[in-house]
Amino acid sequence: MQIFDLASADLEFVAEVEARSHQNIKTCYQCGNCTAGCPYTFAYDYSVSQIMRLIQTGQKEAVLKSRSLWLCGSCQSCTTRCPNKIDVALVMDVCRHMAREAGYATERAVKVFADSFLNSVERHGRAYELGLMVEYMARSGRVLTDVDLAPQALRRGKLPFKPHPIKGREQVARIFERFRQGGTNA
Amino acid sequence: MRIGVFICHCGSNIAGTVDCPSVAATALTYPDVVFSTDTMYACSEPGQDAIIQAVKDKNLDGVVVASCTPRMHEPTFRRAVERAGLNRYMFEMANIREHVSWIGKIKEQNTVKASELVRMAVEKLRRNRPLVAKRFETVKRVLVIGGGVAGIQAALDCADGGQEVVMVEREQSIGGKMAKLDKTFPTVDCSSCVLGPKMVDIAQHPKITLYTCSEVESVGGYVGNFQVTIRKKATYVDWSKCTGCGLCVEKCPSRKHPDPFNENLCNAPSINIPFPQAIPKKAAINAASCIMLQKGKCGACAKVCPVKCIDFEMKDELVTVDVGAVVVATGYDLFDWHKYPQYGEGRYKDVITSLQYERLLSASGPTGGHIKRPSDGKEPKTVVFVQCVGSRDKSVGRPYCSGFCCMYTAKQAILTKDHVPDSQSYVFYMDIRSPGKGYDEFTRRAMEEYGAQYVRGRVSMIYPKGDKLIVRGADTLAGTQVEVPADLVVLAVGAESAKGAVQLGEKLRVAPDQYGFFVESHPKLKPVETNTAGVFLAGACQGPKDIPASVGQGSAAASKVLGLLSKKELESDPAVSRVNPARCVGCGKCILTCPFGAIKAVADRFGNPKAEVIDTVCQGCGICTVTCPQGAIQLEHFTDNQILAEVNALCPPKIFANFE
Amino acid sequence: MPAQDIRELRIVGFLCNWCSYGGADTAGVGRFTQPTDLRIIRVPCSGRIDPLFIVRSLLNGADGVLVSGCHPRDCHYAEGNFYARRRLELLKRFLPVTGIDARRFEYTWVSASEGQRWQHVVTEFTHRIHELGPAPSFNPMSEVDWNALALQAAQGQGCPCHG
Amino acid sequence: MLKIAYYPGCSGQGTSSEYDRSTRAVCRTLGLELVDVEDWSCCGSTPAHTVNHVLSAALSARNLAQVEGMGMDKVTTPCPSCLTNLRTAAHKMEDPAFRTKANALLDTPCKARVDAQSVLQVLSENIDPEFIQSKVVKPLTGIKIACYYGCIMNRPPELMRFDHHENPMAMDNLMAALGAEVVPFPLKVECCGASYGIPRGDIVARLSGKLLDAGRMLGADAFVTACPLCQMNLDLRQGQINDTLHENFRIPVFYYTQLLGYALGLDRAELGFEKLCVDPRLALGRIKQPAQAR
Ligand SMILES: Cc1cc2nc3c(=O)[nH]c(=O)nc-3n(C[C@H](O)[C@H](O)[C@H](O)COP(=O)(O)OP(=O)(O)OC[C@H]3O[C@@H](n4cnc5c(N)ncnc54)[C@H](O)[C@@H]3O)c2cc1C
Ligand SMILES: Cc1cc2nc3c(=O)[nH]c(=O)nc-3n(C[C@H](O)[C@H](O)[C@H](O)COP(=O)(O)OP(=O)(O)OC[C@H]3O[C@@H](n4cnc5c(N)ncnc54)[C@H](O)[C@@H]3O)c2cc1C
Ligand code: SF4
Ligand code: SF4
Ligand code: SF4
Ligand code: SF4
Ligand code: SF4
Ligand code: SF4
Ligand code: SF4
Ligand code: SF4
Repeated sequence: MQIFDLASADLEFVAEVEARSHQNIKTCYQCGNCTAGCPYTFAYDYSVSQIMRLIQTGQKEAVLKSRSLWLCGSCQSCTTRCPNKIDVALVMDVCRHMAREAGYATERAVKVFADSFLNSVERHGRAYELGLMVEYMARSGRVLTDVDLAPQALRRGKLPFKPHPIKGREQVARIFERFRQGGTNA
Repeated sequence: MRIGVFICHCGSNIAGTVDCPSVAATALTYPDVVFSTDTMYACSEPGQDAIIQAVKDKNLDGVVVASCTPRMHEPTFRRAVERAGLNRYMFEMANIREHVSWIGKIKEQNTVKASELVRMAVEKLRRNRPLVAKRFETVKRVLVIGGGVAGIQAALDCADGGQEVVMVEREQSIGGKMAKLDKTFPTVDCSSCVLGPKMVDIAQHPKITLYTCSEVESVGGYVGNFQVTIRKKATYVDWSKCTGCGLCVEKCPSRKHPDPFNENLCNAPSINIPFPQAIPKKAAINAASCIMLQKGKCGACAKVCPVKCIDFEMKDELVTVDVGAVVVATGYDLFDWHKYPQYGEGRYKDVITSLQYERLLSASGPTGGHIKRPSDGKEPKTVVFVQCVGSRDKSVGRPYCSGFCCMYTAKQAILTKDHVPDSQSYVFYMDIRSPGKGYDEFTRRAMEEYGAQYVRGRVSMIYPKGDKLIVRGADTLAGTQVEVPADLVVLAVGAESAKGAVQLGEKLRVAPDQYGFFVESHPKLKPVETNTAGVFLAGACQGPKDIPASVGQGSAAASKVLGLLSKKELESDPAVSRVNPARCVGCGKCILTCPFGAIKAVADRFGNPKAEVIDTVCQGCGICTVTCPQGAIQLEHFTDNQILAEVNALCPPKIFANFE
Repeated sequence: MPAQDIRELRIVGFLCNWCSYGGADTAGVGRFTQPTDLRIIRVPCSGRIDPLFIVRSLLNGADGVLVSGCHPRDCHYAEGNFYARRRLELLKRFLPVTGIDARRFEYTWVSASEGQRWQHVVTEFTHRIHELGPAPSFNPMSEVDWNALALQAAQGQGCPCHG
Repeated sequence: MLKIAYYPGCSGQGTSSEYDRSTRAVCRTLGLELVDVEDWSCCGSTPAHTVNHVLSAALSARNLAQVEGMGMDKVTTPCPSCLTNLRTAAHKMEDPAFRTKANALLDTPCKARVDAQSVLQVLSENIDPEFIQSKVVKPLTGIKIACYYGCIMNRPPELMRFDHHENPMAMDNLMAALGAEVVPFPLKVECCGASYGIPRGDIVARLSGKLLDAGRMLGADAFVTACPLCQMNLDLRQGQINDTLHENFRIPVFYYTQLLGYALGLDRAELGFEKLCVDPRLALGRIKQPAQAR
């Protein structure tokens, strides 16, 4: 088991999470309600209330490395039921942003899927499902993903072969471009 | 005026950093000071004697003592000057110990400061006038509002102490929540066995008058002399004749309204006696469901009643009593757990409250003491308890701990095992709060001897699956999510202030806190007093409390009442506000501002409106004095002139400074 | 403590009897050393403090005025400190209009047990006043207007302190 | 006729084309004119807000700006995921500082005055249920259904402001009004596994499997959903779920608009039942013919 040195708490990290999420992490009293309701707990390495606790104690490394951040489905169960009205899902989101920025991706497939999706949007202005599948398979190396479903989906016309390009494609591409230049974080 | 000044050394406490003789010498230069000296221990017997002697020898009519804080010895010295034959308000104190010698290191500065404080005291004293406390007789009777265990204890102690007691209870019977409980922690003795005899005592005590189905309509007057109007609600049964035989209850054909005594677990007839040990044991009709009162036909009860006491024409009645003191013991109510939609909002019949569970456990309850779950009457094998439902939860506006639910949950887990030996209980908790004699041992027993499985974490949702309820919670100690398929879920609902508490508080001028619990005078040192003289608190109306604490407070309130009424007469503090009718224009601003309702509107002999302070009600805060645009209402002993004199003593007005 | 090494200034304190005066006592009992510039006037309740007293003190040449009462909700008289807070807050905004530097006036809440807090409050405020220096003296000719203003403040005309 | 801007969402052109088509048909029949947002682009969906909130808001805001450009102040979408993004963007952009940041990424700045609502909300708040009932030609009598809302259509309540966050009833009421028997499905807002079908199919199998199991226990003939992702996870992936969990679920999963269209007697071609992966014919067969229903 990992042992934490509480004295080495990274208080800047705590402050950054609080600033970016506009949530007061100190109000979490570790009741576990978020964990109790989180449908993804079974897949997590740290349960969501443990993530909250690790943030409280300034354990930056442990938080940003956690696979849970990548598996959160943003289902809002935690946020809706937290007795202290903490927007827990938002905190998870913010930690995932920070993990991304710090170069962590402990659930690589999830990250690759998100990247492929956004690439697709950047390229076409809209998500082009078949294209994004292909990119995902190529980048993740999981070439057999959902091949079992392809025939069904194709037969039913659910996966058009061509993207639906839009006129404002460049406008959308510029959103991404400016985003990358600006280094916006929020 | 002839003023004497005494500068205390307090051994070296003061003299160590203040030049006392020099302060005394300077004081002689102040106006009206005819005598000044320093003294070793002013409060000691020789010290006091010296003051008395000086008053007599020098013919003083005012005394200033510069010593410790007036919060300590002001009463001592007031008594001393009184013994010397002066009015006790012809005395002022300068605090040169706590505010000077103990906080300043430089003797010169301290000495100057001490001199100035003495000067302030002298200037104030020059404007003092003798004040005489009013004496008034008290009514030797006490009103107890609320007949739960706290009110019962207060009433019995007062009555045993020789005072008349009037008890007003909103429900049909006294007993409060405790009457609904099965057994009580930490001893697990039968609730009605311990409470029952006390309830009977209330009914039989010659000094106690009991009004149930009644509420306080209005309260006037002040400590020692309250006038209280009580509304006796129509019961449609003449209680002077009803013998409580119960024949009517058996015959009543209307049985559709939920039974509040059994927490709506079953229905009750429209004419009912809530439970076998009810006090008074009289029948009453629930007008809303009575067929006769709603539709004009039936009258089955009237036909069977052997003493003919049913009266469908009965109306509410108002009764007025004079009392000298009031004990408020209106208890608490339960949090409405429907505010948690994730627990089913009442869609799942087998999710019940802790108090409903007490009724299921109780031999006098709807199931005769057998635990049967509401949906299908089956005996539950897996019972899940959820603590802190509506407590310690900001999102539902209840951030406080209800104090007793941890303990009663442990009790209920124990009783569950007693009733159903092959059952398994689970308790979801956040923290266990068991600070009391034998309390923590009790909760440990629930776990160690009775095998209750305690799980640290809140419950996020409850949902049905087949005939089970899935309780999904967290086990934060294991760090993960847990699920329990339960047969019955018991919610440890928190306590909130009794319905109507805020309105009652307005009538009594007792402030509720933001959650509706009444505020005590001081959280540590005056726990049963309120800021309204003569009104006392007992039990859970002041904040969530278990039975031992409620009983303790009931007795404490009674001792305060007995202390108050044991005096033949009360003396009012004369440092109250006074209206100068010549300046008062009757604008009424002071009346609106006074937090104690101590000012009333009167008419002078020309019929002009004027304000008048009720000496006995005024607490001497002086809020009105600042409010009055005419300067017409002045707080005695702290008048504008007196305070401005102190200001001027510290900062002499410029105009005079220029011409002096 | 530099405030003690230099010439004392004139600071007037108005303290309620139940909380803050007790807090000052507690500070004394704890021997929490403080600057000695402050002179305390005891009143029953912060609700008894008329803005007039403060204006008059400043007008008479006080370099600073410090008011302290019970914490909100802790008032011995139920709600006196709410009145006080309203009046004093308005006075604070009103002072600059009259030409008085509002920094010379402060109000705060200290309970009877908060001796340490009282020490802190006094020390901070005294330092502040020393930084501001002695109050400028007023032209006696304009004294009349000042008095009128003080009276207005006290009587609630032109100043909403009195409601 | 009520006129409202319509944002179909990317999946409406692919995996959930039957949802898009049936939505348009139903709205037309009920007197709701949907005007497509001109040249709409992707809202960024979940991937965008998991990367960065400004980026996510900007992708949505481009579409809000398009709506503004059309001179309209309300947009509706069938997809809860798009809805969350549009609403979140509009909400966040009420903060001027955030708005400046997001607008800095856009060609055309967005004023963020557009309100986004789900088609379900628009239908249930603007169309009189009695009017719908009067239009019913084929009541759904005989079929037993479980309504599944998904996790984000009503949560968090402060943002979504529609129906109830633990026990939403809009679809239940609608389906009951059409004559269907609606089972009290307790997991209406539990997450189905969202967009993890591709990277983590095991998660979807477990979460969606739980839903299917609960529906089966209640004896539901079919599920009704209002979300392309939910529908896809429950329907398209039902086979994968069966394989992973060693189960044999065969529960068809409709879009509520399909059943609504069916009851309104719309042309089968517009409802796209043939696009469902789990064969719906058995379930549809339970619906009694109007004569039988009497
Ligand atoms: C499920 C449960 C189990 C518990 N078990 C235990 C236990 O085992 N041991 C223990 O020590 N404590 C237990 N408690 C706590 C116990 O109930 C309280 O400590 C106790 O009842 C407080 O007594 P009380 O007289 O202050 O208030 P109450 O019992 O609430 O009595 C107040 C009375 O005032 C009346 N009233 C209210 N308003 C008015 C009004 N305006 N005018 C006139 N009358 C009014 C009410 O009708 C009521 O009769 C339990 C509580 C619950 C909920
Ligand atoms: C570190 C600490 C901090 C605390 N902080 C708080 C707090 O912040 N707030 C709070 O509410 N409570 C606090 N408490 C608890 C508080 O101290 C007690 O509640 C309180 O002192 C109890 O008062 P008492 O009069 O019953 O007993 P005690 O204070 O113990 O007084 C008993 C007196 O009886 C005398 N005595 C004993 N035996 C005999 C004998 N045989 N003959 C004659 N005299 C005898 C003793 O000398 C003593 O003077 C604290 C306790 C501790 C240990
Ligand atoms: S529900 Fe809220 S308070 Fe409870 S552990 Fe989670 S974040 Fe903390
Ligand atoms: S939002 Fe994420 S962390 Fe919160 S309950 Fe849903 S999946 Fe779990
Ligand atoms: S009067 Fe006060 S200061 Fe003087 S000796 Fe007594 S305790 Fe000390
Ligand atoms: S029958 Fe008459 S006497 Fe007997 S309980 Fe009923 S009302 Fe009372
Ligand atoms: S007593 Fe226990 S169950 Fe009740 S509110 Fe306090 S901690 Fe929660
Ligand atoms: S013994 Fe003291 S520290 Fe321990 S739980 Fe009890 S009150 Fe808290
Ligand atoms: S001094 Fe206080 S209590 Fe007395 S009359 Fe004035 S406002 Fe009321
Ligand atoms: S505020 Fe002054 S003038 Fe007005 S009624 Fe009261 S005492 Fe009279």
